[in-house]
Amino acid sequence: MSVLSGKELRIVGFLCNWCSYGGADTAGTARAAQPTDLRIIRVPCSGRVNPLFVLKALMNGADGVLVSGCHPRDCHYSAGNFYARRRLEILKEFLPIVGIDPARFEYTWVSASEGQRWKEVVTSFTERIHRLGPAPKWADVTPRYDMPFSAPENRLEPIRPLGCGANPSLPELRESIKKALAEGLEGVLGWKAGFDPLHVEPVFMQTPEEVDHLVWGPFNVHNLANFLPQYKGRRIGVVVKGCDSKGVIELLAEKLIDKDDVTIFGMGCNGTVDLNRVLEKLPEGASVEDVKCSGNTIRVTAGGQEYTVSMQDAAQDKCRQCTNPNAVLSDVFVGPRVTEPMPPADGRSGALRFLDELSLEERMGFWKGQMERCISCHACRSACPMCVCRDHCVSDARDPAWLTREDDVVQKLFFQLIHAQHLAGRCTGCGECQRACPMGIPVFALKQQFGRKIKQIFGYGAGMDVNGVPPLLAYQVEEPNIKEHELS
Amino acid sequence: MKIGVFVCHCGSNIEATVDTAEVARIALTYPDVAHAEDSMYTCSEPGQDNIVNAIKKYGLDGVVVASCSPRMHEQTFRRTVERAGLNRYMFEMANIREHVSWIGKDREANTNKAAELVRLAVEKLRRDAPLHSKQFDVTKRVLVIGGGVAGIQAALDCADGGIEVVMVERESTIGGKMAKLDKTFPTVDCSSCVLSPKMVDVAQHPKIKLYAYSEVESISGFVGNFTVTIRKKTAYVDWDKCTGCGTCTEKCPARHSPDPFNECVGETTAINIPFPQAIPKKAVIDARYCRKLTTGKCGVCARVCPTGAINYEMKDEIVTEQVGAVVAATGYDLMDWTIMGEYGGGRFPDVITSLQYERMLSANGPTAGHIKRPSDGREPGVVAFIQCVGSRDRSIDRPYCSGFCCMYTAKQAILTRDHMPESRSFVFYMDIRAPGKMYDEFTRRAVEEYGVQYVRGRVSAIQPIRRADGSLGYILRAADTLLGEPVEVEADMVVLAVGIEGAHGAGELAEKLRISYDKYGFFMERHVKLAPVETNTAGVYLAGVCQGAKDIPASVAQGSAAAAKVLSLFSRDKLENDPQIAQVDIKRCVGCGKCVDVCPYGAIKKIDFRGQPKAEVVETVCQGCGVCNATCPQGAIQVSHFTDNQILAEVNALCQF
Amino acid sequence: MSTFYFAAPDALLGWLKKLAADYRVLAPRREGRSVMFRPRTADELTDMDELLRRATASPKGAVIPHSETLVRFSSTKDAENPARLDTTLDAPCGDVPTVLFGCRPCDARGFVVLDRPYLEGRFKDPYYAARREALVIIAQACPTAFSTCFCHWVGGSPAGREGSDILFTAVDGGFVLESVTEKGAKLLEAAGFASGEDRRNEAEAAHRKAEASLGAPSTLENIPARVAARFRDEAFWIKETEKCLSCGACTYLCPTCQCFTITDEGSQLDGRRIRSWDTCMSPLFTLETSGHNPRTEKFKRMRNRISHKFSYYPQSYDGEYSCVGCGRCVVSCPISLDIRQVVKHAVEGAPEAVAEAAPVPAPKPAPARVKASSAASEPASPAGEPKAAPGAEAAPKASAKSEARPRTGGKSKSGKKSR
Amino acid sequence: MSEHHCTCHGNNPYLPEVATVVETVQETPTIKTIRVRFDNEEAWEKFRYEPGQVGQLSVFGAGESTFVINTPPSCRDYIQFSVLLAGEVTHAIHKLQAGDKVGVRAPLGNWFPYNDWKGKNVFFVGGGIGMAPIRTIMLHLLEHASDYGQISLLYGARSPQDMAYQADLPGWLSHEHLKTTLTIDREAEGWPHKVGLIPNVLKEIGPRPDNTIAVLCGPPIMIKFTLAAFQELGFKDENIVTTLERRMKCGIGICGRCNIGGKYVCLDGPVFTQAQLNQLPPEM
Repeated sequence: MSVLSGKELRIVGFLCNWCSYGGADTAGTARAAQPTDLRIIRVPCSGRVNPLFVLKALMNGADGVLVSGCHPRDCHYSAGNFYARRRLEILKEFLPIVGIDPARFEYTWVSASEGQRWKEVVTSFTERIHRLGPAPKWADVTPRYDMPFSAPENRLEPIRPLGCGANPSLPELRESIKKALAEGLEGVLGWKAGFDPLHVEPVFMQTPEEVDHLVWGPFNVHNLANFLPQYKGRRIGVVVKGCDSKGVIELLAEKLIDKDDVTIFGMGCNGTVDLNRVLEKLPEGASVEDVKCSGNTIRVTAGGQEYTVSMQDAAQDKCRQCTNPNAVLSDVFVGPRVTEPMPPADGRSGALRFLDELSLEERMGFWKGQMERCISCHACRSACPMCVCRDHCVSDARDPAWLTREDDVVQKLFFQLIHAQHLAGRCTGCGECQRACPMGIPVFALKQQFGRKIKQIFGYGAGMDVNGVPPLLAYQVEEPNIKEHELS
Repeated sequence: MKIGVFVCHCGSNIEATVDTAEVARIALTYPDVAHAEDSMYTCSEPGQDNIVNAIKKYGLDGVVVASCSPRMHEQTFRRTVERAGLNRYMFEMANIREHVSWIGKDREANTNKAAELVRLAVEKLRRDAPLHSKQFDVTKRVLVIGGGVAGIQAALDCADGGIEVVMVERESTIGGKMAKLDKTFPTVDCSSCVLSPKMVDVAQHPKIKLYAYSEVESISGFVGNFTVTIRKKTAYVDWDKCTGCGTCTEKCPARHSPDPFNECVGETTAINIPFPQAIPKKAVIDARYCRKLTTGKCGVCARVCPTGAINYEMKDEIVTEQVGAVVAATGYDLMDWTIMGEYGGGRFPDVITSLQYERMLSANGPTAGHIKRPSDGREPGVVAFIQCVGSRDRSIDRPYCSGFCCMYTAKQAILTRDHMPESRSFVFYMDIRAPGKMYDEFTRRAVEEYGVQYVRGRVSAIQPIRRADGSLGYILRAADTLLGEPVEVEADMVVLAVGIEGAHGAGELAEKLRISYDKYGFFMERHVKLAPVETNTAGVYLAGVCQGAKDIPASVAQGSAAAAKVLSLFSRDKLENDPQIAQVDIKRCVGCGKCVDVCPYGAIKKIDFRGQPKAEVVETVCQGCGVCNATCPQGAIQVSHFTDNQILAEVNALCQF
Repeated sequence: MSTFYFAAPDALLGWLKKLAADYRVLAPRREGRSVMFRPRTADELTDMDELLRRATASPKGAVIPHSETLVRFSSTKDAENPARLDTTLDAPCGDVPTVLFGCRPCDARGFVVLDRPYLEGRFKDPYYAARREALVIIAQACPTAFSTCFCHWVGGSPAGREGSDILFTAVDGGFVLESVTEKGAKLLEAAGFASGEDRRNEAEAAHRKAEASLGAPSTLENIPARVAARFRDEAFWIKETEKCLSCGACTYLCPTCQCFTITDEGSQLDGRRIRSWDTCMSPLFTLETSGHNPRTEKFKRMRNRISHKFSYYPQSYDGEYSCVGCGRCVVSCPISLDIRQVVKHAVEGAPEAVAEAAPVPAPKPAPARVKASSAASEPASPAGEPKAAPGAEAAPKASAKSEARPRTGGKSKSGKKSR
Repeated sequence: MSEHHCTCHGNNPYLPEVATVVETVQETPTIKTIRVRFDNEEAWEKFRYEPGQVGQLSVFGAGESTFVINTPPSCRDYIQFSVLLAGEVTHAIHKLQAGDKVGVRAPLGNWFPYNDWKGKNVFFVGGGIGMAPIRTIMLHLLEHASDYGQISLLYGARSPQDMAYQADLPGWLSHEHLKTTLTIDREAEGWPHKVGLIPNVLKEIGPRPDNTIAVLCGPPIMIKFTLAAFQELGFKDENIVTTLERRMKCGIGICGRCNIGGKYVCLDGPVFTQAQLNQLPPEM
């Protein structure tokens, strides 16, 4: 339906049935004159408002979205608005990364008796939206296809020395795995050489011979925590880098796997590579005959030529800022622990730094350009250790039908927003979504945006504590870092 | 699907600013709408009959009424469509009065908006499915939490109605605040004379099971079927043996224990029976002061007890009770007035609270009914009363009126004159609130017959002075806002009418009961006007001051009201749930348990379904808030009639680039 | 009869610009680190280097778009009885003339693979047919093979002409363009290029060089029958797919993967039936509404995908594989699963023993949770289809029948199950 | 650049015929029969199909789903589909009322090789919704009863309420050329027929295998045990005929999901003999 042109803008309201909807009724009964733009969708509770409804409206052309619920402590359902407060606050903080002005979204509390307050809320929010004007349309923004932050000169400085030399403790690791297999583990997830010397692939080692082929080095990029849920109920082991261990911890925290089933083998990690950064040094498609790593240098022999790449150049962005080079949780830790650096002052990834510098409309253009090449394979999701839905992802569902199957940039970006929102507070930052993307779309940045906001507001980082509760699945009656928002 | 849309004029209430005929015309273009019309008063009998007829005539299987708020008439129209043979949930409402016609005058904009709201209702209805309530059994027993006058009344009314009552009282005796009062206003009759018979009734009623000196540990379940665990705190006295003879209290050497019943005016023994009329009249040892329990050396009470009831090894005991409803009657406590430095913050011995003063006035109190200054035990000549100490005071975030202070202050001033005819009383007040029956007359008596001096003004400070005779005096400074001049009164004693707040621990209890409470610890009723006894948790009712300030008759009335609610609930053998609740699509559920973690009601269980973990909704516990729905990443749990697809359809109808 | 032309880079670009006036020109475009076939305007056709890049995703979207409308429906309500709808349908099939520039010979062959089910079956797909008819394919002979290329395993070559209308080859100072079909010949005739006959040998030399750059040729024989014979060897498929994420990126990138789904959007008043890419790697692909699913586990899905490409399709279409060896699935697989290795492992090993054993009922499906372990711990039934492996009529091996536990490469697994 | 205009009209296998719902029958709480007729009279006149062939029935906006046409080809007033409530599309179908418009793509797939059965006995077994294809072929054979030997039916459902085609049952029970046995899984009050699972009742009836074709349709679990029962009774696999169900989309052998080995159930099926199925990979 189209808005009344020239007069109104499209403003959608989600109101809880008990307080705010009643407040709007009270305002009506008092004949409190209000702007006509707002369209109210009645929901049982502000806690029913999935932040994705708000995103859906904003992505599909709403100029403003307002959520209103009962005042904190006043919830008809005791705690619904406490959940809403956290989720909506984080959503508001998230919005600008995709180019949506956070001022276009607001959430507030109005009780059933506060007719006058409701009038003020509607009036000031509507005025605010009219001041902002119609929301920019995705169809109108200019797409941008490049990723300057990925260029060699723009890569982040590592906060700790990265290296790729052989780890002398590998034989010891192999021995401890063999011992565990002998003692009854059904198998251990690890890595083995892949189809060429640059590629390493995951393997479920069940025999000592297979353990002999376990490799450890800068090409062990996969987060093997991803595979753990499929072995649920079986006694297995997993070899982890520091970042992978956070995935294991988060799975444990969410009780998606059972600690009694999993033995964690850790070894200090000196960083892994972004394979594309190695490949870009070689002639396109060249056959790789040999790879030698020592110190900080990777020597690749391809087509009879030797090419060298430093870890400085080749490391994944996540490794450059990694503060957990050692397994955060392990049953067997082999070799010396790598010195853990202090978190960097500016914890932003290259992509976030780049996006932060852009205007809102430029950010829309950026995502429009990037998502255009998405082929909807959803490898991002399949590679994500925390995607619990597995075979039941909403991307493929008709009930609920969040997405159509149309090849449309907004749809494709919306899938990424769904993924990021579901991961909010649960993402351990392994970046597998982005690494798995065959199109090289920087989808990890969306999760990082949620991640940094959650860190700022709740001081929480996922995957550090098996007893941790993701902040959006919890609440506090008093939220020290969430302020009530001014509506004007 | 065939949907009928009925657009109401509501006389001119809607029609004046909305072109309802145009709304009906537009509605006819919406998907599945097979009939649309405007009508004068849809909720009137002819209006409803018209809907019934249209359902039959056009074979409609769903109805949208665009009229007033669903909070007004949703139930009405649900019954209407049910009368025509449709499921009552195949109905949606578009609010085009409160949300459209009454808040704007632009007819074009209103008409457009009304049509869009109808569209939302149509899109929602297209995705509605018939729903059916579930029936379940009721445990016809009620838990009353709190043995004050409100709880006593609720318990007695329920018990007299034939319902088994479990009463839990955290102190060792029931009676609550009223038992501490000397007299009651406006009749100035003896508080305990009024209350004691009721307390005795509680003790003797065959249907009432009393757990005194006990607290509610946890509550699970739902209306009709709550499971309550109760912690019986250890009294170190076997109450089955204790006869309440009081020998132990006479012989107990630990005579400097604080006396909470007497508001710590005076002291008592470590083993103690709070007052002679206590129900149950049983002794309790205060472990903090008992010599045997603190030093291991004493045991006097055990030696003197004629029935051998003393047991120093006793431990807390947990018992479980099954009930079908709960009445919360936990009353209030005084706020912590010591934050008010201008009144000495508790450092001036003769500045006391009105409850402490009440104990002094009481014949069974620590001073045996004699008014004595705590500092020197002398009778005061001038008594000053300060009202609204921690009430109606925004500066300390106590904006509300505590309700009964005006009246008891008048009563205490009158009693002061009765006890000490030579004394003078001053009352510093902000406004006199005396709206009850005979109340205003009562305050006038204080002024006119007893010569109490009422000064309208807030006491800005109390300054203690050391008089020539070495005794303490207190200078009260205030501005008389009627005369517009400063006042200064030198008093011997100051009584503060301290504001009230929810009883300590009310918040924790509210969370156990899954009801809301405000920041002052008062429980939230379901509707301020229309459901003041119910809470938002079905089967949990409120009585007395725990819901908000009220005096004794109002508390008693609410106790009876809560009992009536319980009796009415239990008048049915089976209860029905609201079917607009969460449902799990077992095929989509992956059993991650996030819904279980966030459910405010504990209404979702993790079950094993053919070897796979799955969520299951306890249909009678779920209240339909939808937090689970917003949490489930795969959308496997959906609140009926507020499903993702319904809300998405509404969003999509509004937002299309 | 092929004709050869020579064009300098500028001439080639000029020609493409001209084509862009009459055709939709799909040509490589750099996006991030990926290269995609996109409709390019004349103004954009400037960077020869970009236009020669190998595309990250296959060009199959030119004939099977990621999503397309099959049927539009619209309805009007009867004025007398608004419950009655008059519904009209519209099938927007058809396409604009399109030039696909710069795909590789394997990509071009991919269209031929797609043609068979889409055009040559009992039903012809009109949407596909219209696009295919409107499409002119100008393929670039590969200058050199990628390490992941294996077109020569499946009947192709870096300069294969099958599927192309025009094949061009980079030579010193420009390109030799060769007309392969009538369509291509017409287009080239109008281009006004100089003859390239004299540069043919340079092009052929380039072709030989590219061919030489390919890895070792396949020594696998009788692939369709042997892959079919592996069907019942669940332990084999479980092991091969243990690391698979089941994401389906391989299928979306594949030039020959043909699967799609059909869904409705909108309402009867105004709606559309769309067809969109689907993937057989998704468990939902075969999930019936009853809840029954013949391919619940990923190994079954991978088995179907490999079998389709290397057994079912060849059995239906004269031994042609539905794999053109482009290697995209290998390059882009998040866990580096290599289809060449899977096929090799399936074919090598003990298929004879397997093939010649008597058919036995399929193993009982165990609950998904314990599937892998139970399949591994119970003796797998050595079974196969006698007819499927004609090369396997060799001497009966009673011993093989009784003890063979088909494993990768014929190695029988050490019985380690200590639990 | 100009758009090619499609010349495939009338020959577009994806384009449904618009049809009107003539009548609906609520067979059981979960099975509804929809009777439809094409709006285009010419297309309706030309429309022919064989027993066992399927159609794609669509509710516009909800989608398409595959069902067997369960009226015999001799019925020229309408074709009917019996639909078990399961997913989104079947929910939409269950909401259909007479007069509503639907889409139909038919006929699709193969059919029962009834010409090969002439002179033989035919023993039909239908379980639950599996009775739908049986109904088509059985009614067709009964119309030509003289061409065949004894025709028998064993029809089972969970309970009397779950038994579809109630209107047909009296006629079937009393039909001169048909031996009908009805069974339900568990005892129910007032049920005068057999009680027991289909395979057990089948063994109890004990049809003789010689010169007899067994035709069975039903849910996978019933098929599995009934097949075993027939085999136990001595039926040869080439004389056991069944229909398969698979998730289908295009219905014309292109979209790739209903394959069993190299065969597409939508194109090469749904009717297979057990002997044919034995040749296919065991992927049920």
